[in-house]
Formats: sequence, C-alpha cells, structure tokens
Amino acid sequence: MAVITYLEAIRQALFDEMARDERVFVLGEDVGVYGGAFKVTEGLQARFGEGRVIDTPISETAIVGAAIGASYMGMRPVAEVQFIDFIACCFDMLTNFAATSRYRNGAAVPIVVRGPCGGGVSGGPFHSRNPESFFLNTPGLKMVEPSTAYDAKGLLKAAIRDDDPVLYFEHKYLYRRIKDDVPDEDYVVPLGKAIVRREGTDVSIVTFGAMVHTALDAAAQLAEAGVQAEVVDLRSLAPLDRDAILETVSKTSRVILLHEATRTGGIGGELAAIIAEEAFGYLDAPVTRVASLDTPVPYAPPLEAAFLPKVEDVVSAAKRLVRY
Amino acid sequence: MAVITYLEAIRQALFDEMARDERVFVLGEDVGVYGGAFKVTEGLQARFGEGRVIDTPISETAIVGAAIGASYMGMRPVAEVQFIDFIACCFDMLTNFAATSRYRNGAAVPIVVRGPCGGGVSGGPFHSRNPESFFLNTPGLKMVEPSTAYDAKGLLKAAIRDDDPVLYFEHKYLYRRIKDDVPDEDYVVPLGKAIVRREGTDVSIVTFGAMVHTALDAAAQLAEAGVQAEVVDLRSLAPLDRDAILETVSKTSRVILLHEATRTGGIGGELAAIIAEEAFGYLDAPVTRVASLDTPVPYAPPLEAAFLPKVEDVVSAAKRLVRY
Amino acid sequence: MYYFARLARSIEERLVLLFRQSKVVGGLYRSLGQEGESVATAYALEKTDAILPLIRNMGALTTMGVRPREIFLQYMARAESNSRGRDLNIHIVNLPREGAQAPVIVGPISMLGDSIPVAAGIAMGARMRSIRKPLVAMAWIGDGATSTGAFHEGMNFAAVQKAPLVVIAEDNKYAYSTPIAKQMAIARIDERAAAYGIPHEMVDGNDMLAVYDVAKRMVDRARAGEGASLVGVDTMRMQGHAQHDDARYVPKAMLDEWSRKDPITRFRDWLVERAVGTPQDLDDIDDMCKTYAAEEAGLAEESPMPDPATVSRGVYAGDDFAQPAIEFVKSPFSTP
Amino acid sequence: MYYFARLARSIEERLVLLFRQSKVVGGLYRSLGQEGESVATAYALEKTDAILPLIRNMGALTTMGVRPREIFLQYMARAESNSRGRDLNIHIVNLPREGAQAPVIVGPISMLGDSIPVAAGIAMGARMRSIRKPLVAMAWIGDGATSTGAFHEGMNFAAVQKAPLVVIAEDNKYAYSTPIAKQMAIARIDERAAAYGIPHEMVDGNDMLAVYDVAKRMVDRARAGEGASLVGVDTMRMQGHAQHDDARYVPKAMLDEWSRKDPITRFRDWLVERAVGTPQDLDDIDDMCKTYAAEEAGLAEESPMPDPATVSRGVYAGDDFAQPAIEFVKSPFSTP
Ligand SMILES: Cc1ncc(C[n+]2csc(CCOP(=O)(O)OP(=O)(O)O)c2C)c(N)n1
Ligand SMILES: Cc1ncc(C[n+]2csc(CCOP(=O)(O)OP(=O)(O)O)c2C)c(N)n1
Ligand SMILES: [Mg+2]
Ligand SMILES: [Mg+2]
Repeated sequence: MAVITYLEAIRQALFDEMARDERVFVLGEDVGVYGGAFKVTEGLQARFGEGRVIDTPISETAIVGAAIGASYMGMRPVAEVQFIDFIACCFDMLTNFAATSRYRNGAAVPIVVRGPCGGGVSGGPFHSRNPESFFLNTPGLKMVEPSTAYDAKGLLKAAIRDDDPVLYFEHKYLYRRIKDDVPDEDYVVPLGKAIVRREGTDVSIVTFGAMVHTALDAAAQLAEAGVQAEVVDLRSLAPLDRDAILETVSKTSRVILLHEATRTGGIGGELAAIIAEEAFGYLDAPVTRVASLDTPVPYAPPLEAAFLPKVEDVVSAAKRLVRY
Repeated sequence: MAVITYLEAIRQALFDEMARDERVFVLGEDVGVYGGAFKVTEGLQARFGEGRVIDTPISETAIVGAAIGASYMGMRPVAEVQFIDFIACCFDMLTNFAATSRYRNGAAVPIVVRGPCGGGVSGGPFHSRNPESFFLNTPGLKMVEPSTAYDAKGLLKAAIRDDDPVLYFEHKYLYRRIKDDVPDEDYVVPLGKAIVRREGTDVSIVTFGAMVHTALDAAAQLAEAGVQAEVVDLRSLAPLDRDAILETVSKTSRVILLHEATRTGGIGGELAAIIAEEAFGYLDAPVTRVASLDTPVPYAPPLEAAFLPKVEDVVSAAKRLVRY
Repeated sequence: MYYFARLARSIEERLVLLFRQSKVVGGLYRSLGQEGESVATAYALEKTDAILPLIRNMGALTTMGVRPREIFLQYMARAESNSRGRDLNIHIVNLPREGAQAPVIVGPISMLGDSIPVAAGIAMGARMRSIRKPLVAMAWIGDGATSTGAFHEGMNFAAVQKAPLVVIAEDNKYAYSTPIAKQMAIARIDERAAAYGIPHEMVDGNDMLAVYDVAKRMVDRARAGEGASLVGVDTMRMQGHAQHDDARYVPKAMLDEWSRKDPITRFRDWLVERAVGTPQDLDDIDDMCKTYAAEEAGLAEESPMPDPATVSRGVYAGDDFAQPAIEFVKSPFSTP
Repeated sequence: MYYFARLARSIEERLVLLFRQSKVVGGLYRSLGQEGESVATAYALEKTDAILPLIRNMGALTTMGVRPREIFLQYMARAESNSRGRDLNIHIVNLPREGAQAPVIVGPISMLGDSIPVAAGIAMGARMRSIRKPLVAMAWIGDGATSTGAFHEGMNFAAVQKAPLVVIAEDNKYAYSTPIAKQMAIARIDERAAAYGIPHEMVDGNDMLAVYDVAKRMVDRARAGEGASLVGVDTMRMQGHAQHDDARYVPKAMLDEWSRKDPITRFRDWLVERAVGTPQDLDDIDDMCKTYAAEEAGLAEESPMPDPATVSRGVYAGDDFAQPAIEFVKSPFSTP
C-alpha cells in the first residue's frame, strides 16, 4: 500500500504491465525521451528501451493504425494521444477499422488508446474536451475513465489485458490533484463495473471522472441540508453497468446525470434513455442532467468557470428533485 | 408542381442555388464529369463549368478544409462526401475547425457537407452508417435529414443559405424509391422545425429520414388495430425542435423514439433525456427506443434485415406502450 | 505466375456470370488488365509473408494460395465465408496462428489509405515479435488512395521506423471517374515516396517479369532490414470502377492502346517465344483455370446464407463466435 | 524588417514578464531564433494578402501590422481580445471586410496540419471571388506538423488546383521533444513537396535576406498564377516547446552553435556593414520596440476579463454577438 497520485498510478500500471508481458509496448508523441507531455510515461524508455517506448511523428492515424497492425501480430500496444482532443484526428481509424475488426473477420484488436481529457485548466477549445459521446454509438469499442488513483491503475491494467480496443480517458485535472491508497501487488478493476462512492437514499448522482469529486462535494453539502445523496461512479462508459444504474434509481427514485462534456448529445442522454426505458416505474421525479454549457470550451478562467458544471448546480438540482 | 424523386429534388436544389447565387459551388470526389457516385450532381458541371463543380482528390479533410477556407472568403461551398461513412475521415476538421470558428473569432463558416447515409442496400459496414450522433455533442454544427422530396429540396436550400456549417444527410435508400410533389418556385424548409406526418392520440413515434416511412407503415397497421399513432418527422437533428417533441408527448403521453443508427449512443438518448426532463409529468408509460442492433452494419441481406428496425418492431412496441 | 494471373481472371469472369444472375451481393470490382502486377508483386514474397490487398488485387490472393471458393463465398455473402457474410468482397483476414505456415492476410476496409498505417504496424509488430523472422509486409494502394492523409501518415511512420514494408502504388489512370491529373500534380506516382526518403521505382505494370524483378529487389532489401520502399506500377483499369460504371469518361483510344498491352497475353507470348511452354500447354492452363473457377463457384453456392440468429454474435471478446479460417491451396505448378 | 523582427522579440520578452507575473493564461510559446524567417517570409507579401501563422510566427503578425496590444490581449484572455478570451495566444482571425484594406489573417487551431487545407481554400476562394485579385495566401508549418494527414491532403489539393499558396516549412530541429530524425527520413524538409509536384527550395532560415529572396520569388509566381510552392527554412528553436519545457533533451553544443547564428544579430551586422544604419540607429529601434511593447502590454492589462454572462453567446448565427475586429498599425518606417 502507498499513497500515490492519479498520474503516478497510471505510470505504475504501464510499468507493471510492460514488466509482466513483453508484448506490451507504448507509442505516441514525446512518450520516450521526454516521458510524455504530462510525464505519464516518464522513465519507461530508460527501463524498457526505445524498442518498446516509441516516439512517433505527429500522426494520430498512423499511431492508432500501427497499433492495430502490431496487435494483429500478437502485440499489446498502448497508444498515447497527447491531448485526447487529438483523438478526433484518428476517429476514422478507431471507429471503422478497430471497432469492426472482430465482428467482420473475427480479428481481435487488443489495443489501448489513452490520453488526457477534460477542462478546468484553461486549456481552451482544443485541449479540454471530453470525447466519450463521439464513440458511444460505435459498437466494438470499450471506454473507461477513472476517478481515483486506485481505479486509474486497476482499470488500465484491465484495459491492457482486455482483448478488445479500449479507450482510456484520464482526466488531466486529477493528475496531480488527487492521491489515494494503491496496493503494490497486482490487481485489476474489471471493465463494465460501476461503484457506489457514497450511499444515500434521497437522490442518486450518476457520474464519472473528475465530476465524481464534484458530486461528492455536493453530497456533503446536501447532507448538511438533510438530503442523503448516493454517488455512483460509472468508471466504464462502454459497456455501461446497467444493473448499477437501475439499482440506484430503484433505491432513490430520483436521479441526476452529471457529466463534464457539453449537455446536448452527451452520455447523459444514453443514461436517461436507459432509466426512462427500464426504471420508469421507480421514478418519482424527472431525470435531470447537469453538464457543461452547449458551447466550445472557452479559454478565459471566468468563462470556463461559467461553462463547467459546479457543485452548486448539483446541489440545487438535487434540492429541486427532492422537492418535486 | 411536379412529382420528382428525392434524388432529383436534391439535384434541383443544388442547380437552383448555383443559378441564384454565384458564390455557391460544389466540390467532392467524382461530382463533376461523372455527376457523383449516385448522380446527384449530374449535369451541374455542364451547366456551371469546372470552376464551380470541382472534382477533388480522395481527401475528405482537404475537401472540408478547403470549403471552410473558401467560405472565409465569401463563398458558399457545398461539399459532397461520396458515402457519408467517409465523414469519419474529416471528423476533426468539422468538429474542431468548422464548429468552433464562429464562437472563437466570430468567423462564420457557411458551408454544407452532404452525402448519402443509411442502410438497407447491402452496403456493408462501411457504406451504410448513420452518423448523426457522432456530431451531436459538438456545439456549432447543424444537422438535417429529409424524408421527402419536398423537404430534400427545401432543407438543402435552407442549409446553403444558412450562415453556419450544416451537415446534410440524404438517405440513399430513398434516393429513387420515393417521389412527391415539389413546387417549381423557390421555397425553403426552415432548419430546426419538425413536422407531424400523421396525427394520432394514443402513441407518438418520433423519428426522421427513411424511418419516417417505416413509422407511417407501422401507424397504418396500428390504426387497423385501433391504435392511433402520431408520427413526428424531426427533419432537423441539430438544433432539435423541442417544442414539437414536447407537444406530441403531452398529447399522447406515450412515445417511441425510432432511428436507424444503432441503439446505444444514438440520438434516441438525447430525445429520451429531453422528454424525461421536460415532459416527465405527461408520461404514462416508459419512453421506448426502436433502433438498429448494437453491431457494425452487416452485409448479407438476411443479417442486415435482422439488424435494421422493422415495421413489426414499431408496431409491437406501440402495442406494449398502449397496454402499459 | 501465368497460372495465378489466369486464375484471377477466370475467377472474376465467373463472378461476372454470378453477378448477372444477381448472386453477387453488392458491387463487383474487376481487376481486368491489372492481374499481372498483382501477381508479379505478390510472387516476390515468401508464402508466409503478410499482404494487404485492395479490391483490385485478386491476383495477390491467388498467388498467396487463397482457395478460390473463399472469394466466391465472400462475394455471395455466404455463412461459411471468412467474414460470415458480414463484410464485402475480398475483405478477408488471416492472422498468424500457432504452427500454421499460411500467409498473413489483412483485407482492406473501405476507407482508402487506412491499410497503410496498419501495414506499417504489421511489419513493426512482426519484427518485435520476431515472427517468421524476418517477415515482409506488402500493401497495394491506388493512385487516388495516395491522396489520403492515412497513406501519408503510414508511409512516413514506416519510413522513419525502417519497417519491412513494400508498398505497391498502382497508377491505373483513374480513381473512379477522376483522372490522375486531377489527383496529383506529379508525373510519376512513385514520386509520392520522395517525401519519405525511401527508395522508389516506376515499372511497366503490364510487364510481369519487370514487375517481379523490381518487387523482388524491394522485398529482399526489406527482409535484409533496409526498410520500407515503394514501387509505382504504370497500368490501366480496363473496365469501369465497378460493374455499374460504363466508364464512358475514358477515351476509347486509350482503352484500345492499353488492350494491346494486356499483361497476360504479353507474358504468354514471352513464354511461347522462350519455349517455356507451347501454346497448347498454355491453353490447357487456361481451361484448367476456367474449370477450377467454375467448380469452386459451384461449391460456394452450396453454402447457405448466414443465420439471422447470429447477427449479434462476436462484437466483443468472450462470446465464442469464431470466424472460419481461410483455406489455402497449393498451386499445381511448382513455384520456386 | 529589422524593426518587425525586433518588435516580435520585444513582444515575447514582455510576454515572459507577464507570464512570470502569471498574467498570461495558459502556456507561452517563444519564437526565439525564428523571428527572422517569420518576418522575412511575410515581408514578401502585400499588406492585403492572407496569412495563416502558427504559434511561433509572431514575426508574421508584426510584419502584417497587427497591433501588439492585440497579442497581449489574447495571451491574457481579455474581453477586448479578438477571441474575447475564448481562444488561446495568437488564435486570431481577420476576414475580408467591405472596403477594408487589411490583411486576411487566419490563426491556427491547435490540431496541427488543419490550417493547410484551409489555406488552400482561402487561396482558391479568393481566386473565385477575384478578391483583391490576385491574392496570395501564405501558411507556416512546423517540421512535426508536416507528418499530419491534413498537411498532405491540403498540399496535394493546392498543387492540383494550382492555388496561389506559399507554404513555409520550418525545420527548427524539434517537434516538442521529438528530433527531426524521428519525424521524417528525409534530409531536407522541402523534399516533402516533391510528392506534390510543386517547386520547393531550402534556405538558411536565419539569413533574413536570403529568406526574403526565396519567399518573394515564390510569392511572385503564385501571384502570376503559377500555383503553389513550398519553402523549407533551416532554423532552430532556441527555447523549449513552451515556458514549462527546459528542453534538456537538446544538446548544449547545438544551442551554442545556433546562438552564434541569431537572425536578428546577423541582419543587424549586415545593416551596419552596409552602413544602412549606424549601431546607434539600431539601438534606437531596439529601445523603441521595448518601449512600444511595454506600453501596449500596459494598455492590454487595462482591458477587463470577459463577462461570464457572455459565455453562451455567438455559438450560432443570428445572435448579434460580434467579435472585435483586429486593429492594425502602420510601421514607423516606410516599407517598400
Ligand atoms: C476515404 C475514402 N474516400 C472515398 C472513398 C470512395 N471510393 C471508393 S473507391 C474510390 C476510387 C479509388 O481509386 P484508386 O485509389 O485509384 O483505386 P482504383 O479503384 O483505381 O484501383 C473512391 C473514391 C473511399 N473508399 N474511401
Ligand atoms: C494533430 C496534433 N497532434 C498533436 C499535437 C500536440 N502538439 C502541439 S505542438 C507539437 C509539436 C509541434 O512541432 P512542430 O510542428 O515541429 O512545430 P514547432 O513547435 O517546432 O514550431 C505537438 C506534438 C497537436 N497540436 N496537434
Ligand atoms: Mg486508380
Ligand atoms: Mg519543429
């Protein structure tokens, strides 16, 4: 057991998996000598050599395409997208080649594509996005986003060992801001399983990533106001843990869907649909989404602050629901 | 007034707008000499010349990027993506450059990107997709998909005259299969406005594109069974016509969300969320999605038939809802 | 090589018949006039190397020993096809299997250019795994497809990594209806490679011996660890983009000129001149290919259409729905 | 040119101070050592042409007459900045306005390479509209960015269309931490253009006169309707990728060598030798630039931060939320 940062947990997962399995290798821009734009891959090249930690040209499509090809030959590539926003540049390779390969020809694509997502650091319109819903309508892909150091390590190990293409989103706001206890021994956090971060009976907050911490702060404030909020951390965005979602709704009958991506077309829609279809009988109040405003991500701190979902937004939404 | 096909209506809209406004031009693969893979641009180059009907290299990113640049200089480009599936190859240029330009610097991007979408013609995994939900989480883009020849012409004219980037999806299954009355004189179908295709009181079917016809067939069958279904054709997918959606739900209290894209992560989620949030009080039964199965689009006719939503699926879903 | 080229043409001719009987699902793409370069390039490989063909590289498949039945099964979208009727025409995949000495085959996806980064990854991956060391990957790409960003990124990465990859760039004068002059401003397609600092050569694509010669040199240097290269082949698409396209945009004179350069006829004449084979021998091969293609098509027709109940199977790992492996056959003629 | 280069450097030096006082929002990217090529290339344009600079082309902005205050406003994300605080650093845009004789400026988006297809479209669009006929577009691109698919597609399309576009490819030895040898397998960056069949030349990027000379020739031919071209500049990024990067991956010897080739110092020496100006004159210009940058920074600091109430404005047309136009200034020195 050791208390480490979210970022260090990701680094350790890469380190452990590369040490455990010679088929695992890392490729991406500046991941080698420099150790990655955020230093997530620091020390890997020194330990495993240039052959297994590959600095690539600025070519996201080639990075992911080469990862697919290498995985066909039995390797387990972990590709880094320097900022997850640039995953837009390999959208085709991921959704058309990687996602369909197994279905079309039974050809597995065991790759992981990871990178920093999210705002709150004045990254502006091109270094702050949360891309999960770009990919949610493409069967064949898996997606995860950890909210703790423990999950960051366990989910990445599970993703690397998984036989399908996994998009692993790490929230850059959490990199060095959160720390928690992480076992030294090997463990995985299974894909497709959510976790309840705080038990409650009055209202459910279903969320993931950095917003889990916003939700927990809101829950603490709500408790003072006598409202017991349950916080569910999805952890996996594809496949979604339907049972966990339906269970919390059946328990509280009131649900807030909280995500950092912009509201319209965000994953909150899919969650709302699952609940409206399968938990309609349990609902005592309207499903409520709390998300970023429907604009590009603005750069200036006062604008970004207005853009992002805040603790108060969650608190007031929860109060509205319990009063409904 | 003349009865013309959906495809001819699109062609006429391009022809009329190019004749009306010298700033309008067309670019894409094989749109010139050949008249487009589906002959949508047939005759345009003969009439308007190579300068305004440009055959491009196989470069979707360059096609859309050049359209953006030309629009900055005052032109009104209409870019064709030969099959809409290939829009994945310019996802970055559309979501990052075109969508954010006005918000960032007040620089308008009046372009239209159009192409054939949808299945039912044994196109296989790469010539059959419905991409609307890839783009639904990107503010700054508009999206439309007509279901009739009348709308095909009117929506395309509106899209070309609009000052924002518009993605115009034309369902290839409808190209030559449907015909209807289209005025010869100039008219537009405004963006953002849905239309009720059939009035009903018992259940609402909210849909768009080729599925409108599936919905109408289902409504006819339901009528025989004594169930009056209302069919709402969204026409615009971004922005959505919230009023029309809420109005039909408040009228029937039961709603089916029907789309051809695969179920998980499809636009049905956003529609369900809007309804669950704003029409909760009206609902007498669970919101129900009818959509394609969560797989890539299969090629063999028996597989594709099993994959796509069918009239029976809508009928049985409607019966379940009225019985609820 | 003559047999493989002939067989490719016979298979396609048989497919045309099936197409007319509307037994082919979707479009049919001919490689008429290009069988020579597909065969002669693939012929330069070991039978355990990797190929990434495109829709017009039927000859590469026959040369690597793919059983013709596999191709008919695919085009007719049958249950026993490699994709189980889920994907089109020659979109087939054969990955390394324990023990198996078969070639690695990764058919295209429709998005042109995407196969080049994947080819680079196959070449790099094989090198890392030291599979069949040293494995060489060969990918074909059309003139139009060289305009895609994916082609550029894949070529550049392969060049920097000195990946054992040989890319065959086919100048067949058109991309669908688009003439090469509207596709690129260079006179020779192999100049695309100048941007990547890799060796490149242009060759008469309808001269099978010349093509084999260049391809062999590039394959040898790749195997020797000298890295990626590109071969530009000068050829002609003798029919429309697909069966629906009458290609009226192609000047008649151009077709006439090229029909005189048919690669199979040229190779046949050479064989006869050199007395490698008599006209009779070669006619026999022709008949043999026709009959073989007909038989194989017949066998494929016996395969049922896929069972709709299987439509949702095999999207993710963990469900045991396996795709049938590709069947390979030995050529009746000894190959060096 | 000396003034524009000096001013660019002074602006950045002032930005460093503001950065240390954490008044700069986000990262700060220096063009130290590259001011010369940015200025000398842009100097070859008319004041009404179009430029698509990247983050290191501060010199192109000073040369086209962008008022320094605009740059400080952007870096400090102020309400009166061209992007109203919505986008980073030099992400500014100035489109043709009725009557205005200002240059067209389209700042980058972060996705590298994307500006090249847009530049091609600007060049083609201006030609179609016969705006300021004939307008020439100039775009800058880093060595790393030439590896993107967008660069390839844009260059190829511009070449086929003979678009009046001049692309300046900057070999500054690194892309972030990645040395050029891991970026491309060619010795000269201008060879990227060989794939497009357009003229290309390599020039010493720290020799402002040589750069101007090549750029002028390329601009003239573009204006004459002879189409696109590429100029490769050999230069060096003298600091880290951004302020946070100490660039310890760059060999010290390399920096020492290049620091002796500083473009501004070299041009200054030349001016003095040729007695175009005395050291005193040039010192005066230096001081003038320092003071001017300081004043402009001060004015920018007076601008408020954006009002959160405006955050949702101007996503779509129809809401009258307009961005402020960019202010341009005349250089105190007559420019030919
Ligand atoms: C990215 C992408 N854009 C467009 C298409 C549509 N398309 C299919 S084949 C083709 C022409 C291909 O020409 P070329 O690459 O020269 O190959 P050829 O058909 O001549 O063998 C086009 C445009 C595609 N498959 N992929
Ligand atoms: C498509 C894309 N991928 C990755 C990045 C992250 N990134 C920003 S700058 C940079 C290095 C750019 O190097 P170069 O093009 O040589 O320009 P320079 O910084 O040397 O001027 C990288 C990798 C990006 N901006 N866009
Ligand atoms: Mg071709
Ligand atoms: Mg550089």
